[in-house]
Amino acid sequence: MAAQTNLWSRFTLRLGGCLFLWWVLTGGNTLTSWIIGVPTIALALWVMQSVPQSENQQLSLPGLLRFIPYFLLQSVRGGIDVARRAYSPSLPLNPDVIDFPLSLPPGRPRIFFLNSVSLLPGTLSAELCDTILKVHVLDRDIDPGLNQLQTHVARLFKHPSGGNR
Amino acid sequence: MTGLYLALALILLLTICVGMVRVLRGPTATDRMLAAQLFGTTAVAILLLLGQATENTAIWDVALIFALLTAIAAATFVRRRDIDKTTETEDQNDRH
Amino acid sequence: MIDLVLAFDLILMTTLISLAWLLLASRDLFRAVVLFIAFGLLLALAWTRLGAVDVALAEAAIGAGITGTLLLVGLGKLGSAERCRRTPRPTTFLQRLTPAVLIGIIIPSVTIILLLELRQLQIVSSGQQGLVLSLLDISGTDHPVTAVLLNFRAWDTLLEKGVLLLALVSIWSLDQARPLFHQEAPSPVLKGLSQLYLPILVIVSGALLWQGGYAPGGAFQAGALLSAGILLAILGGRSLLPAWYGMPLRLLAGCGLLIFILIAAATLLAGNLPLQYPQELAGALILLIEIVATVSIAVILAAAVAGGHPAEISATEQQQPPSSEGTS
Amino acid sequence: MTVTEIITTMLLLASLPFFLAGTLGLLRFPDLYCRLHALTKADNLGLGLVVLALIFQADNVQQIIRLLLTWLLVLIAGATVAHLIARKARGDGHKHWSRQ
Repeated sequence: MAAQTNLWSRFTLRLGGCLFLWWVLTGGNTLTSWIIGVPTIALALWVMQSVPQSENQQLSLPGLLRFIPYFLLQSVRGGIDVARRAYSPSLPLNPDVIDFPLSLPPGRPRIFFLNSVSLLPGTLSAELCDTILKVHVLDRDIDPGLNQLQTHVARLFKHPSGGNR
Repeated sequence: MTGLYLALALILLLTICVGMVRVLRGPTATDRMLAAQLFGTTAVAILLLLGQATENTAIWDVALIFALLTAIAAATFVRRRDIDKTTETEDQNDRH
Repeated sequence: MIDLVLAFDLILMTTLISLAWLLLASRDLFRAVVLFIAFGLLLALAWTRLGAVDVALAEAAIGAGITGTLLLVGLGKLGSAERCRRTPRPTTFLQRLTPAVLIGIIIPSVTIILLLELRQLQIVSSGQQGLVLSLLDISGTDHPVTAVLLNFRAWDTLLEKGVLLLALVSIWSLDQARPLFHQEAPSPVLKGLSQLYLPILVIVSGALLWQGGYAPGGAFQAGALLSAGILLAILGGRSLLPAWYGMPLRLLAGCGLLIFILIAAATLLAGNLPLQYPQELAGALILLIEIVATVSIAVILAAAVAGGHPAEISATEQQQPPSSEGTS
Repeated sequence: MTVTEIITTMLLLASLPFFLAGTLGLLRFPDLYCRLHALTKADNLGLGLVVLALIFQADNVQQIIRLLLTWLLVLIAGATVAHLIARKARGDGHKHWSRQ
């Protein structure tokens, strides 16, 4: 029963997303635009349908609201940091590759984490070996703050490791 | 305002030209590929600015397409069958 | 402000021509491919500067989505040819100087002279623009480019579909298709990207198709984008169903031309010239052709990247365990 | 000049150093991994500022969402490609550059 409602809520969410995107792109104000719109959205839903749904990780809204400002601030810091290094005549780089143990489950949370790591100051997710993420850092003397990011992502995906902080 | 959009677009175009040095120099294939990736981001910015300057937001669609597709070439690059390894073995047979 | 536009165009033109020279003269084929990807990027910019957003959309979709993959996969097949670059020929100082002189001095100066000359020219006629705009009301569409492509000169577009199909038939007759990429599963990150972008690509492509009725867009742009979507799906680790390789694939590839011919025959039977639509049906017919053509173009372009006859893929995949690399 | 025009101007001017830094990093940084940092961070921030600047000039909500969507897609594609290239480089045995 619960799985059934879950399936429906996911379908509604996806349909809503598709309709929203169609409206953004076409204006959606003319009735005739749905002649192409309906088959297009059907195709998009079919494409999403064939994605294996073993993972069931929904986003939490409060988690998202806390993540966005954190992410924006960090990416500004990341941009300024790398720009400062590029401009500085002495090229202040002290790169290294560090190991970071992941506590996030595989699937969407992990992908989300890997991509976020590359956008934060001084870090680049270089390779994933099982549950160890090899991170290339620009400066080995600076704490990259990956634990904080992992907590944020865990909270975003309602994973227990981020809940009690 | 239009002048500012165009001026910025012009400077961004120049950064692409300068960045071309990395494609030419390499040294490895991966370096060249990554430079092409950088051009994608810059081109999106140029297209957004041109669209705003000419008040023709159809140009933004071109930017959107670039945003959707820039990853494809790089993904092909990392996933293609490794030519260097296959040619290494072929090479011993048909060396002329 | 005019000067800014002029400077932008000048730099764009100079870079395009220099890039064209560099990539043609490049002895390293991989370098040439990357230069060609950059060339496509700048070409799309050039089309927008020329006011041809329709062409820019097509160039962006083809250049960024398909050409790169097509050339990189093709490069893999040219294995031994690519080895040539590793035996460098001794070059004299003069030989090394020539490209530098060409790119640094001759190309820019010729471009500047040409551009200055062009600015002196008066535009005498705007071509058929007035005629097209005056007939737009009866064309069944609100976008002049679409009106020309699918009504006034629909014959050209019919033949273009024929050319595309012919190209695919030639590719199929040359070789058998081999698996494009490594058999091993792609990185989860790439898989995630593919899953996220695929539905968006589908919807953007549909929106472009719809936009063709009143703004830049249309079947070719939508089809090219959709075929890039197919490539992204394959890159993300999905395999196409072997059941589709036979008749369904042929039908999908041929349906664009087929619908055109059927409509031409129908109009002929109705007593009109071929492809001379009845005015009240023009809009519906154009929409029908565009929808079918989009699917057909997407399938043809994606199949072209595979570089060979598809029926063979299923055969080789069945014969060999997926882990073996031994098709070549 | 209206307030929104001043904001747009400032944001556009602010984006410029990041685009320049991206190219500079591409040319100056000693190895592939460091260049990837420049690619993902500096240029994406530059594009983000351009998008933000244009949002202040947008006519309607759809335009704002289209701009944000474009930026988000570039952001995700950039991060993904950076990871893929770094992974491939490590697979090929590229050693990362270090001071020692």
